Amino acid sequence: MGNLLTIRDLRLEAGSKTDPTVILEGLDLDLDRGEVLGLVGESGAGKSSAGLAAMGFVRDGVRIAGGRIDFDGTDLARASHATLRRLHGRRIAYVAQSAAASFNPAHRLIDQFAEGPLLHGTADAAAAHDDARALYRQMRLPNPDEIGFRYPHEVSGGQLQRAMTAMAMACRPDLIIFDEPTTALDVTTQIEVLGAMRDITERYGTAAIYITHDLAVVSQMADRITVMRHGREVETAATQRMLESPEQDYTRSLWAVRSIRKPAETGPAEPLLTLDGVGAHYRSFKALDGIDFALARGRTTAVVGESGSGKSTLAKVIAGLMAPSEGRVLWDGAPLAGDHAKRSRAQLREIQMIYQMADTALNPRHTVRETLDRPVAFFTGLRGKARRARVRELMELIELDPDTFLDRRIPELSGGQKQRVGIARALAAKPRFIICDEITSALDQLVAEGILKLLIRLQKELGLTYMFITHDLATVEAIADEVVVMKEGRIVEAGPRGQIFEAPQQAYTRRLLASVPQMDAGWLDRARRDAAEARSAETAA
Amino acid sequence: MTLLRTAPPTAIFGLLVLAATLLIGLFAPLVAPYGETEIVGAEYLPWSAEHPLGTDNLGRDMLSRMIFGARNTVGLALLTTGIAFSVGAALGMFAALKGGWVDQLMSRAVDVLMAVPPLILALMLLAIIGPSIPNMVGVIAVIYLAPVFRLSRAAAMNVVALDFIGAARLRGEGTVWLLRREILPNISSTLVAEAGLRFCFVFLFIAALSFLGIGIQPPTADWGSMVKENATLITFGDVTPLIPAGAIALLTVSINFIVDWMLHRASGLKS
Amino acid sequence: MTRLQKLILSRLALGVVTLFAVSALMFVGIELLPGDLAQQILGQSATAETLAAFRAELGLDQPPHLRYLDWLSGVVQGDFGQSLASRRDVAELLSTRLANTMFLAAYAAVIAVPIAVVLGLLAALWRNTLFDRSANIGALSAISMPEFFVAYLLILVFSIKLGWFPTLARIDSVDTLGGALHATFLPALTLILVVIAHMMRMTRAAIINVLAAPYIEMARLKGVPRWRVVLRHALPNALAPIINVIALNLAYLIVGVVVVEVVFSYPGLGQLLVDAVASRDFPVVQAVGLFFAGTYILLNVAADILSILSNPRLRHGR
Amino acid sequence: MTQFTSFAAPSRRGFLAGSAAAGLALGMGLTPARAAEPQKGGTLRVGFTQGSTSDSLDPATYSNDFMFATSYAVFSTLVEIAPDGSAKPDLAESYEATPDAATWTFRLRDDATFSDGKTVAAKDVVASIRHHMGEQSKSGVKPLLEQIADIKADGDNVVVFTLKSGNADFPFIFNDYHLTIRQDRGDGTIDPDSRIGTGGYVIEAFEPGVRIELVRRDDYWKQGAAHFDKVVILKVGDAAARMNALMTGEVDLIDRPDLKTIHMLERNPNVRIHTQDGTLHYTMPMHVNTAPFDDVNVRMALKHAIDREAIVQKVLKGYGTVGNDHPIASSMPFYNADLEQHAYDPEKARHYLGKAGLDSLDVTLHTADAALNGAVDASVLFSEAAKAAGINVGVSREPDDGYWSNVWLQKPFCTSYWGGRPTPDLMFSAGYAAGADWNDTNWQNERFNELLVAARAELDQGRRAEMYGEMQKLCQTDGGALIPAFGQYVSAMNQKVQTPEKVSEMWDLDSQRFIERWWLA
Repeated sequence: MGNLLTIRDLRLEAGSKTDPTVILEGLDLDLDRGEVLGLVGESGAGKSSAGLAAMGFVRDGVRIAGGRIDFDGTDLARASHATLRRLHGRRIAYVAQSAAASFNPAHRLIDQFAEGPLLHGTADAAAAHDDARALYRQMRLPNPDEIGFRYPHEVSGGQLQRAMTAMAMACRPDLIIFDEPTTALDVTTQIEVLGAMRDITERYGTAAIYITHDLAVVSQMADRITVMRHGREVETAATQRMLESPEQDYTRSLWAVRSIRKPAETGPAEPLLTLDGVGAHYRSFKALDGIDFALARGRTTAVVGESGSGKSTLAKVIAGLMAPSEGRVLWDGAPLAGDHAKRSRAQLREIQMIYQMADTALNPRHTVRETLDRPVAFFTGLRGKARRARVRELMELIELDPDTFLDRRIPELSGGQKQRVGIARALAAKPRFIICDEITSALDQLVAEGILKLLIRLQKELGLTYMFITHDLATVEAIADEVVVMKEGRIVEAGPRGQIFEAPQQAYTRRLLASVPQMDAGWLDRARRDAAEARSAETAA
Repeated sequence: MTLLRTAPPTAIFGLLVLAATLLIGLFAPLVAPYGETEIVGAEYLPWSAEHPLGTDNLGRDMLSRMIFGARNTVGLALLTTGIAFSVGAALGMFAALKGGWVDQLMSRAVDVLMAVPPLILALMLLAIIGPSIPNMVGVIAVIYLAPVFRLSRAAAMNVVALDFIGAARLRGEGTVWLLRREILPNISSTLVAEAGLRFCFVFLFIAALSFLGIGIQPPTADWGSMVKENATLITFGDVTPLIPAGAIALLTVSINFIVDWMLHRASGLKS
Repeated sequence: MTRLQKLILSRLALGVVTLFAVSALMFVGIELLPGDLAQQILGQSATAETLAAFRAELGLDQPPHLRYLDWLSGVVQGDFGQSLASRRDVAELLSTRLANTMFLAAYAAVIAVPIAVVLGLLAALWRNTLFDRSANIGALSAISMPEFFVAYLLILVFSIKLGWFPTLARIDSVDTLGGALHATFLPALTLILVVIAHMMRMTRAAIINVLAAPYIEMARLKGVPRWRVVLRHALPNALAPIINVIALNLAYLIVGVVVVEVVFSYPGLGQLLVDAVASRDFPVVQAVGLFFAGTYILLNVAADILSILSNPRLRHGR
Repeated sequence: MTQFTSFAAPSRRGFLAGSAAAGLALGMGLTPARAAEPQKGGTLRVGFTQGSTSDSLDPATYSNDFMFATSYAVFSTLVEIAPDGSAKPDLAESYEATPDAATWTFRLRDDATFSDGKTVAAKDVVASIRHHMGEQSKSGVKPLLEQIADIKADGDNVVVFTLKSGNADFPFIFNDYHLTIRQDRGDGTIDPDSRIGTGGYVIEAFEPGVRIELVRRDDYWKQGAAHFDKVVILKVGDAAARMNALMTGEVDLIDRPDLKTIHMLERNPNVRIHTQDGTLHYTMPMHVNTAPFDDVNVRMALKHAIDREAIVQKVLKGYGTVGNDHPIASSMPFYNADLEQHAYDPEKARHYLGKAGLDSLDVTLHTADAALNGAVDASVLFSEAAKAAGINVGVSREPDDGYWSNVWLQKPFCTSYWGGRPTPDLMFSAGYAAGADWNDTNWQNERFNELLVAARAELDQGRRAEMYGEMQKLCQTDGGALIPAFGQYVSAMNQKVQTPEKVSEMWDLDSQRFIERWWLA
């Protein structure tokens, strides 16, 4: 029985009244003043819906079908729009996942900050503006006095996320809902944002519901954790207990994700693809600068870096979607044309690509069969029976049942299934080399793990060479043989996995490693300290 | 069928009207009590058993004219929009796909086309090539080509940016495949929506041309021209011209009901 | 802002190029038209001899490209030449018609635009309600009747039955603004009915489109009332498409009103152009055609600029 | 001579007597008898179908009713056509011819003045006529004036015309709206754009294709004419708009009401429909020198394969009379009433076809509504009717624009029309004489052409009547023109507008002289 919020047997439904799709079922939540509750689960677990429901808010088409949401004496499940409007922003505030999308592009930050206080009459314009500056300062935003007068697009993602937290604090609410607030951020930025959020909630004794899929993160923020799955509660416990001795298997499986390791292959291997002083420009901006390295045959090379480090540009250049402005790309020792249109059919076939966003990488208007049939026909020239057989074979390779899936349309597939189809499409060409561009970053951890295992298996069976573009060091640790660390279009450090992770030479590499969330409660404080030092070290160097 | 069950009443209404119109038009000779141009009695006979809608200015049976009108009107509109959209969309997608100077050239050409007032353009072109029905279809198609080009180009632009186009390109797919199989299916809903309105504008446009004396030539019956032929009556409080006008309105509204519904479904699929 | 200025300049330059293209196009068109001014004016009473004489007097015996270049050189010096038929300066010939056309367009626009936008907003606010539906149906029915027919209906009601407004929009016969507004009320009303639907539907669509954005949900979770969400959070971000459709309709009000002019025998540019085309009076056709094209282009440029100004991201781009 | 001048320049009394007789005898003047005595004053507002922004005051370029009416109101002609169809001096006080009718002497009135006060002098007349003659003239009447060998001014108010050959009807020419008298600039030419005229009205405002406003001249020299104080002519192109304007009282008089709905207009108590038989007629010229039309039997077959009644009823909505394949209207002098009327008779048509040695016939009729509103419908009706006679008339619709240049006179079989000509001679010599510019049938009948020349110079009315009668028969039986119908001129006005008992029927609205001749009650 929480003294601020008590949710009992909450049921959310969508779709028709007759056979509704259940979104939440029998959910109980308790929250005391000043307490932080972590909601953990994979996408579709219903954690966001639960978070919004805690505000008495449901999205269009969703309805509260049962249960009570008791916030400080009012039952939000039955409250009138007017009542809710009075509470929203005033006593319950919301911090959304993508600050970039959740700030109104048409108004200045500070005006959006002031809107709440003015509407709820907690402050006049002048007071609101002063308060905004104060909160910006507490959120450790750069030059807090003027940043408010910028438009959202003029402010970086990490800063926006902090500005939004400040906005949520504007009326000093009793409860804030954090909905995956750092998912979209780079690890190094994430640390700062997480820190600022924790400080400010502590400072004002604000209670919070922190929604995320990242256990390491939640373990830093929450006093208690509730794990959810399929709209139901799996288990709830204090953070420490939850980390050390989870009771449910599902919870353990979540924990286990971080445990796969591909035995690193070391020792000499002749290069399949060599980059020789490659540089690339977007107009005047130099995206790549003097990139030299070789991709070893049959190995997996991971290219790591934060957004803007040029790793995706590198992928484009190798794929031939972007011609290098200097340097050469050698394929099997022979130079490779910059423009894919100038490459031979064989080269196009041998170099394949898997994309980050499976739903934009596959034509939503095609069925799985159409998606695979075309490249098979195109590259192998198989027809009739043989072609159909090959398509089924591909489906088996990616562990999807042909009979169930071949005739589904792409939108009818789950994220993981889409990504598998993406892999199958690449395999259809019988390639030797596959570029994997952030292929797991849009997926839940369990699913991601499945994909990684699949890729490892395929590599063994088909002797493929991978280049992994990613910002997620956990993934790198899982599958890379070689690691290339990139920053601002240059290679910071490159070497075997072991060397990079155990004995990083460069300060940036160290900071990057330190930023990866760890599952012990003290990590965040350590990481912030280290990060501070590392940054000063970098500036020194 | 499952589709229909999910359809809102407005859309169902629209579909019914459209289907009815198409059927009537298709089987006009069987349905119509009299011939299209057949003179069956005195001018402007009142509504009666043998002439449910009376007769028109030349003593032709109004009902029969309406029925044949459905055929000509809808037929023409279909043909015209068909041409305008197939050509316009193809060009628009092509421009979006190629980009660069090809795109520039085509877009500027379209700008020029759009900068000339449609009615004037039609007047001049028809005066040049003569106001036969095929010519009129051609001219209106050309005029509508421009907006369709713009629309499909804009829509295709968003699609071209997506990875699956990149993937198809990396595969070395030809232009035709990219246009037909990769892009077109993704912008079709947008095009359909536009087509709905254009389709109706065609017979309004034809009506306007008839008004300026270069539309469909008598004795061919088409709703737009029938409004024109009998328009003068309305100033004497005679409702005859309201019949074709009402038919046009009904069809327009119906088609837009369908279009709105389709759009709604399309947007639903995306989210 | 220099980026914006650059853009404006480039767009205007492009516009000028387009204008040239249009003028060339129209010239070729007039050349292709069967018959020429001489034939059109002499009609049945033409004989080979009189035609030759007439053409010589009009300079129609010159080769086309020379005539075009001649005309063009005049235009760049701001001289639109004389009407072949009436020997009056095209500029002077246009001036009154231009004023009339602009007056009618402005009259209709001033009433239609606000109504359309407000209706659109309300329809979006009360989405899928009875109001929304009926507004939609009303709008559709309005655009699905031929212009001239709408006009006749209005005449029947307001002139013949009620006798409130004249059927001939004789703007030349009145001297007060009030008189002018009264004389041209019916044509204006016709145009209003014709353009309102399109703008309204677009406004509604644009707003509803924006209402799906996360920042709208954010606003609602801040406790912002619905009407304020629509006005303050949705509208500013939906301006671009709305402005564009308004521009399109304004262009129509200036450029596309021939039929209405004929029905109310209103002396506007549309009739002038139709007459000029009929009589092959190419300096007039060119001048009016260019004005129309120019209007269209300018309105589009203006719309783009306004949409940019309405969007901070574009307003001061990085 | 005396006898001749009495015809050419009848005394006023004679004319009045004659006209009354004619009125009763012919039973024209379908309009109820009206207040005999015209009243002065009032403003007449007219809604006209025609009128274009390309109109100008240059008399050489007049091409539509708007300018015809304007021309007669602002300027005046040497001669006008009286309601009874005879010629009557206007600016001329009198005129007389030498017995061979080859030299004509016109004496000008000395009281006639221009609107700037100057009196009309012979040199003005010479300059005005010359404007339509000679190499560089673009005038529509140029062909008519080619018979003139020489014009010269004899003193201040006598003009002498010397003709290439005799022409008894010469004075009629000067009724033509082109031939209005302007001021000599001093160099023997006129300023075509000048607004200074001799007519009863001066131009107050003129916006081509929109409106013209005329005010009465107080110093108008002509008596018993120009009754309105002010006249406003508006171009109202749309038939419905014209009728609405009349019903709402925004105009007093409109031309060409929409025949489809005229029966409804008629129900309106304060609207009066005015009809007058005219000289306007549909024609379907066949080139008699082109197969199959070179066979007179084919021509006769076609002439019997057309249902004239149907055309009058369906196309002219009854506002017309059947034609008899010759261009002379019943209202014109020397109309031959004894000719047997050609009627729709498939059997006869077949019979003629047989004589031509054919059992069926395929011809193409080129048409467009430019050739007269309804020409296309008429053609369709024709082809329907002709089927019964085993004749297949293919209707080919041509673009309106440039019809007169590209189809008429070019295609062997097309639709056309002829507007009014005051005399048989003018009519025949314009469209039927060998070598005439507008001989749209290429018909060259020796007998006909002899008669034409002879009758022109013949001064005995009896003999002329015989000659013209025979010529009409020749046209009907041998000519290449199929003339199915004569149209009536229809106009509508409110009850205030008063018309004389008898109006001139050559063109619409009292031959477009209504501004000077009509009045308001």
